[in-house]
Amino acid sequence: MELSHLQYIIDTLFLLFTAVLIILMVPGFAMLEAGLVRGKNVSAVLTGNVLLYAITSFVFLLWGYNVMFGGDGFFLSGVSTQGYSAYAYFFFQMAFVSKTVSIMSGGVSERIRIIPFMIFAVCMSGFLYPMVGHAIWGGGFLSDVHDLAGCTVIHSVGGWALLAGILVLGARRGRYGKEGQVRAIPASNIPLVTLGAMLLWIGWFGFNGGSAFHIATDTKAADLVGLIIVNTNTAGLAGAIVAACIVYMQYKKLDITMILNGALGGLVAITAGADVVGLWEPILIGAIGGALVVFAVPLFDKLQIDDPVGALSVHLVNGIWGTIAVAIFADFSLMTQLKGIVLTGLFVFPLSYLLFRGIKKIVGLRSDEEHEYVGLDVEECGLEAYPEFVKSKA
Amino acid sequence: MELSHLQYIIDTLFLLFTAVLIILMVPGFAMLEAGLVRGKNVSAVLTGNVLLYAITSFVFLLWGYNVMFGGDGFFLSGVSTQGYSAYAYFFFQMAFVSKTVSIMSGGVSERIRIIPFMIFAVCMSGFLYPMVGHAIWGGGFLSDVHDLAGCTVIHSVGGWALLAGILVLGARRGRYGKEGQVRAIPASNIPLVTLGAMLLWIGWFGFNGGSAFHIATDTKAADLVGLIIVNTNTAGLAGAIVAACIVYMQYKKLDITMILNGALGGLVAITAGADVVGLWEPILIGAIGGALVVFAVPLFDKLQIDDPVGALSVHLVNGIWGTIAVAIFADFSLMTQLKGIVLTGLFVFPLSYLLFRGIKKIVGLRSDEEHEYVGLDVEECGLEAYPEFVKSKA
Amino acid sequence: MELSHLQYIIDTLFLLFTAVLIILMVPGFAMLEAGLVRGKNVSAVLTGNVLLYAITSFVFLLWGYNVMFGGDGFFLSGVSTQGYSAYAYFFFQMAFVSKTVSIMSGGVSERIRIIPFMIFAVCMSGFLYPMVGHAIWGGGFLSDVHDLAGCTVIHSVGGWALLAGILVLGARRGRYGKEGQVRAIPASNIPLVTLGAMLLWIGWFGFNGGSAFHIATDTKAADLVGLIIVNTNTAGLAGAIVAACIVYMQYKKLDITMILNGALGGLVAITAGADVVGLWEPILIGAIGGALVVFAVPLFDKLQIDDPVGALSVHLVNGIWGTIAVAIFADFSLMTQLKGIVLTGLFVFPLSYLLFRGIKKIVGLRSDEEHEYVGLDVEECGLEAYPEFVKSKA
Amino acid sequence: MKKIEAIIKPFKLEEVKDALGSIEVTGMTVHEVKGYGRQQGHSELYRGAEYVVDFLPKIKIDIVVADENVDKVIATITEAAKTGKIGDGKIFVSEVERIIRIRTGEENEDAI
Amino acid sequence: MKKIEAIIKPFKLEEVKDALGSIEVTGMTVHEVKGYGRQQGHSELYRGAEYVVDFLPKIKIDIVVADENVDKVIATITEAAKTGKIGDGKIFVSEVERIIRIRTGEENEDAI
Amino acid sequence: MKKIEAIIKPFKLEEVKDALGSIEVTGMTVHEVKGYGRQQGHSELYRGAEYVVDFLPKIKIDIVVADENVDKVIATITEAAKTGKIGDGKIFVSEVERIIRIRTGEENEDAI
Ligand SMILES: Nc1ncnc2c1ncn2[C@@H]1O[C@H](COP(=O)(O)OP(=O)(O)O)[C@@H](O)[C@H]1O
Ligand SMILES: Nc1ncnc2c1ncn2[C@@H]1O[C@H](COP(=O)(O)OP(=O)(O)O)[C@@H](O)[C@H]1O
Ligand SMILES: Nc1ncnc2c1ncn2[C@@H]1O[C@H](COP(=O)(O)OP(=O)(O)O)[C@@H](O)[C@H]1O
Repeated sequence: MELSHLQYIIDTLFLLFTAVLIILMVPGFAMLEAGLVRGKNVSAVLTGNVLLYAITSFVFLLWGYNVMFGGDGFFLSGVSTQGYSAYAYFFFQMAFVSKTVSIMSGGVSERIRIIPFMIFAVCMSGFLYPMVGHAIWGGGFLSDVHDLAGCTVIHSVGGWALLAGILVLGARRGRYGKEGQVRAIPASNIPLVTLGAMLLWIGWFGFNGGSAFHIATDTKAADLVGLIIVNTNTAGLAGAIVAACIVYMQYKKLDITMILNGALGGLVAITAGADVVGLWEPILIGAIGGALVVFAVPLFDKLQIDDPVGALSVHLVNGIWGTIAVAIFADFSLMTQLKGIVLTGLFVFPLSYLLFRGIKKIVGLRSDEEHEYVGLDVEECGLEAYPEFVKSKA
Repeated sequence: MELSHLQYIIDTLFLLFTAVLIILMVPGFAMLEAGLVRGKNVSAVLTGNVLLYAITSFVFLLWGYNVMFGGDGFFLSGVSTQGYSAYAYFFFQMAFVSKTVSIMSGGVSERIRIIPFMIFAVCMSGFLYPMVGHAIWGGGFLSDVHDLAGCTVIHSVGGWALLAGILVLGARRGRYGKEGQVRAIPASNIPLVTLGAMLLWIGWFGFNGGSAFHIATDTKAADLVGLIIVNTNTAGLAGAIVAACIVYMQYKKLDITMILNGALGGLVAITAGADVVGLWEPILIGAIGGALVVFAVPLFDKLQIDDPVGALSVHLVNGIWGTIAVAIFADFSLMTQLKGIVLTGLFVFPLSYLLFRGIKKIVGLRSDEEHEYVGLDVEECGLEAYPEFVKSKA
Repeated sequence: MELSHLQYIIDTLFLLFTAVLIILMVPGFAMLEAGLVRGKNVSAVLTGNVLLYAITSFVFLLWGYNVMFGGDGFFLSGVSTQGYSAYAYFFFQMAFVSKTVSIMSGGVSERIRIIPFMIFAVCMSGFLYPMVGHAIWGGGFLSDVHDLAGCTVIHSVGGWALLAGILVLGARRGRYGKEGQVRAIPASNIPLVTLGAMLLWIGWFGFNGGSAFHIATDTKAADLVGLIIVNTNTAGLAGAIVAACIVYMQYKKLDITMILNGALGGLVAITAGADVVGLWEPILIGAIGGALVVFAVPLFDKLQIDDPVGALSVHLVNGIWGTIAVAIFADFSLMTQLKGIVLTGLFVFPLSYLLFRGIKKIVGLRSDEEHEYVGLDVEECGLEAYPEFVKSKA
Repeated sequence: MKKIEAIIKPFKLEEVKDALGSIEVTGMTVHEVKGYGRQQGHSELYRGAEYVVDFLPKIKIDIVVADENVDKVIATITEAAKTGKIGDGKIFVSEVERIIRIRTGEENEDAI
Repeated sequence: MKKIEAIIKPFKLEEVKDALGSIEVTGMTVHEVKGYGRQQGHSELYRGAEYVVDFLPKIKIDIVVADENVDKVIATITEAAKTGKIGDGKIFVSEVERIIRIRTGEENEDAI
Repeated sequence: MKKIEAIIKPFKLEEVKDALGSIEVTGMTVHEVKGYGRQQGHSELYRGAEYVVDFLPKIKIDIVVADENVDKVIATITEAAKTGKIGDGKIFVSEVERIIRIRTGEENEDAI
């Protein structure tokens, strides 16, 4: 037994711990989205969330992980790791992959059918995501982009794909009036929204903290992990507070869904650079992140891009902002960061668009009018989420 | 300070971490079951879950732990441990005990009265469970059965006792028609079901991972823990996916309650052997586990064995399957595994049956007809779970 | 690399792990309180919980931490730590601060407006709490009071401030009849109450366990952490069981809200001394804690002190009891403990009272009659928590 | 044509519906209501405080029928809904002047 | 016999019930309904988009009484339910031809 | 004065309300009900067991109007609520003897 073995052990424990936190984001996304959609579409959204975790993780285990880290086989065989258990590292990476699709599932909800969406999820976790991941994290040609935990690799990728999906799908029926008026469709269950957002917040400690990969190299490594986690939290705080202030000034109401979206926006924004800034920068980064969300949500509505949960504002807008923020607040090249942002968009958006078009053509993508009225739960899942207490709604 | 002290410390931290994950299964079971029963029985189910955690853990602290690990006193006094804190080890073991009864509480729900069930819980945690635990894990005469984290010791034990309970209790009124038709009783709250299942899934990482007991012995120990956690997750994924496929082929609907039950079935199935198989075997073990659930649920209904949450299919059927799977996929004796399965069943089922009969005779077991109509919440707890929004239902 | 560096690393990981558990208490309090209030006030309570976490943590980051630990600057600059990452230590301490206000938010709910309450939260987290914290934990003049994790520093402080708040606010309209009859206002969502209480329970392992600060000093430190966590759990168990027994003897019903309050009462009661008692004392400490809750709840009602969630009974009463219990069950001076209790009360209660009066005078504190009828959700947040299924209620 | 409004105990709905199905009743509309009558509400204790449930859940069924069927329908409901215990409910009969089936525009007896 | 249907503001239910209890009203049936009238709904902003609440929650009470009690009941309800603000609600009176108590089979005035 | 009770499909409520708004209807009361009629319920499979949904969600609208407006209101509702598919619903018309506006005490036609 040597000291280095203990380091190996501690880093393994650290990766397992942070990976478990990340997996808490699976119920996190599920609850957030289930709370934000109407009661008649809740089971469908939940089924999508559970299945996409299962399917994307499975694809990643089979071959995605190898694609991402330059292996050439199946399972973990082609990838080598050092300084911690290869299983723990895989588990940590696998915990990331479903996030990319979870991000999308709220935005396409209340009209997408589950199975076509799962086909997209296979493509995303088997190819799109691992290829971007390879370019930036796996030693590919964008390795000089600084993206700690996936502002671009995860949030923008999910965001671009979501944008493509929404464009192909169209808005929910009744969402926009003939003269372009926006009709609000209220969230059905605010406690679930809150629970989901808080689970995401807590999962983010693992998301960003674990992306340091090592806590046991030396005391500096431990300090760095501490700093990352504090900074992650700070950006979330700032996002929530700023969103609350703006929303209150605009509407004189503390719309909790916006406040939580603001917090998540702050959390996305700090994801690229939590390790390379000091203690006060995350305040600004997160505050701008929160503000961007509050302004982007009605903007997307003006463009009639119907995103029931605000995922574009949270993940795409802030995925971009957070990647840029690294260059503003730390010593990184703006050009490099922009290159990462733009190339990722140019790669993911058109391919996702084509994929969604193809799926639409071949198996269909959207539920028909009547099922959308009645709710997707009955059609897709054969059951209602709250059979005893949701009132008759059309 | 020596290296071995650090190993002691890390293993203690590891046990505490995994034990906390396991205790997340307490709200996990509570939410799962609260979501699957009708709105009028939700508080009763929740009260049962909270009390059984309190009571079984307490009994285990007082004397059950000693029974299980061959001590002869109360509290932790008679049991010796090495290589980690005795408190952490006790805490980890204590986290297990309530699971055995939690497994049951959904299956007997909507008709069992809380106090009689708690009497059974005392017997289970004070005698039945620690005695089986002693035989297999505590150095008893079944020590050669390989059962990593309790496929037999926990899931089968809970499952056999549940079967006995259901046979003594009978079905919920109205569940089976005069000509034997099965009448579905839909779940009242699907988000709770999903949340509960996901918390269980996450808790399982601690359940199985922690059952390695040591992460710090050497780097191989760390690898083993990583492998166990990855395999646990893989079996859950496979269970969910296979259940989804079968359920869709049979009914053209993605019934999320079956998909989640399938995932849990996969997780149970891998519980015995996650440490002794490679990366691909859990796919098969979990897939079969998920399939077994989908087929077993209607089968139990055909036998008019009324299990509102599918606990028999998840825990008993897969407790057995998982214990056998060790012999199929790893180098263990099928005879030994079968011996463990059969003797456990022969011990637990008749004793549980007699216990339930005895409790029924002496204090009564089942709520009367009117209370079952009105719901157990009002009778047992004096309150409704959702007084403002559940509609009048009988 | 030296052994002491590994100790530093392990203790950092330990603090981060326990801090994350504590932050699970944020959704814990949010769900508990959202479940206990009426459906029409759920969003307001949730918004308060989210914002108070954001605001108090932010204030603590800016200057509160320095006030508490005798620094003289902003951020973490004035405080020095040894043996673990300063960031991790800050993060752990920050996780505590919002609890003090979370404790209050249920008690003042269903009538307090959010923004005035947030003003109080700033004062609490920026001054009141860090000043008491300084006196007892930060090397101040009450350093000889033994208060492991904040029976007095957190629970009593929050409790006293809550009492002041309730006195200034008054009871909810319709709560007490003209002849002083108490009218029960049932909880709207029992699964949320249960989930919240269980998350608090689990968070408590981090709360108390992490307050040992070191797990890696030597094997004794690891044992101590294990002991603290076991004792914490034991007191919760005992509180739940005793509350269940009393409530059943009094009313023949197992009121789950009381049982959970009893568990929380036991957990508060052990918070001061979990590290200085053996394994059986927590049974008594927790049992008395649970009993106190069951008796205190109707007592406060008799005094027309309207506390919708029982926070005074859980946190104030047991904050006091737990601090005294240290002197009874371990070798500490009763006088010193009492001095801590009394001086804290004398400091916090009048100041909070004046603060609430001042806020009331300047910006108003309570929603007007009509909004209280309609529910605070619409007025404060512009949305309903369950728009599709809460029935018309006044 | 008459409108028959029957207030019954909720758990009797299934039986009443089946009984009506076996005579010529082809349509009905069901309301979830709360009733107050001789059957007193009950009082519960919640956290040590009393809490009176005045209004009990009931089901109201509206059935519009041709005059000649009124007696049969009333007899059928009475039989199926009776438990003999207080709170069994009431039936009210009143005149309906006109009936229109929205789908076809048919009126009166044809529209029932 | 008459059926009195009163649509009132939800928070007045308790008062109306108590007031009716103090005269000879022994039974009533309560519906949770949504009303649309002179009292305009309100519009809320949710995530920056407008959202109109047209229908306001109301309570409808059905009371069947003997003819001679109609005036008293109407007066009692009117008094108890009035706030003087728009949206206080309306009372409709119509004829009931027959009443049956399910439990006993009693009819008409005896069954009220 | 007449009471018009229209049972319609839930997703038609908005359209019916708008159509009624464009004629002189100033008030209505909406109930959420469950209907049983020619439109058969559907059966679902839940966990492998069948589960019949007999009663379908419907909306019942009560509108009290002066006699001369009855035909117009009926025509308006019929038009707006029709989909031509089974289950479109029914309209029942009955006599109302008296109307009182609670706020002002006005009676009958003035109170509509
Ligand atoms: N006068 C009434 N007007 C309207 N509804 C009534 C009236 N009397 C009774 N009801 C309804 O009938 C239900 C049963 O009446 P109740 O007096 O409790 O029992 P019973 O009819 O068996 O004596 C009540 O809950 C209420 O909904
Ligand atoms: N013509 C009508 N038919 C049926 N219900 C009506 C009618 N007019 C009003 N109502 C009911 O009465 C309630 C109160 O009416 P409203 O016009 O808002 O106030 P007010 O009666 O004080 O002028 C409405 O919400 C609606 O439920
Ligand atoms: N005789 C009746 N009495 C009361 N309500 C009825 C009656 N017949 C039909 N209804 C109501 O009208 C709704 C539509 O009736 P249905 O027979 O399904 O369609 P349609 O009127 O198009 O033939 C039913 O769901 C029910 O609510």
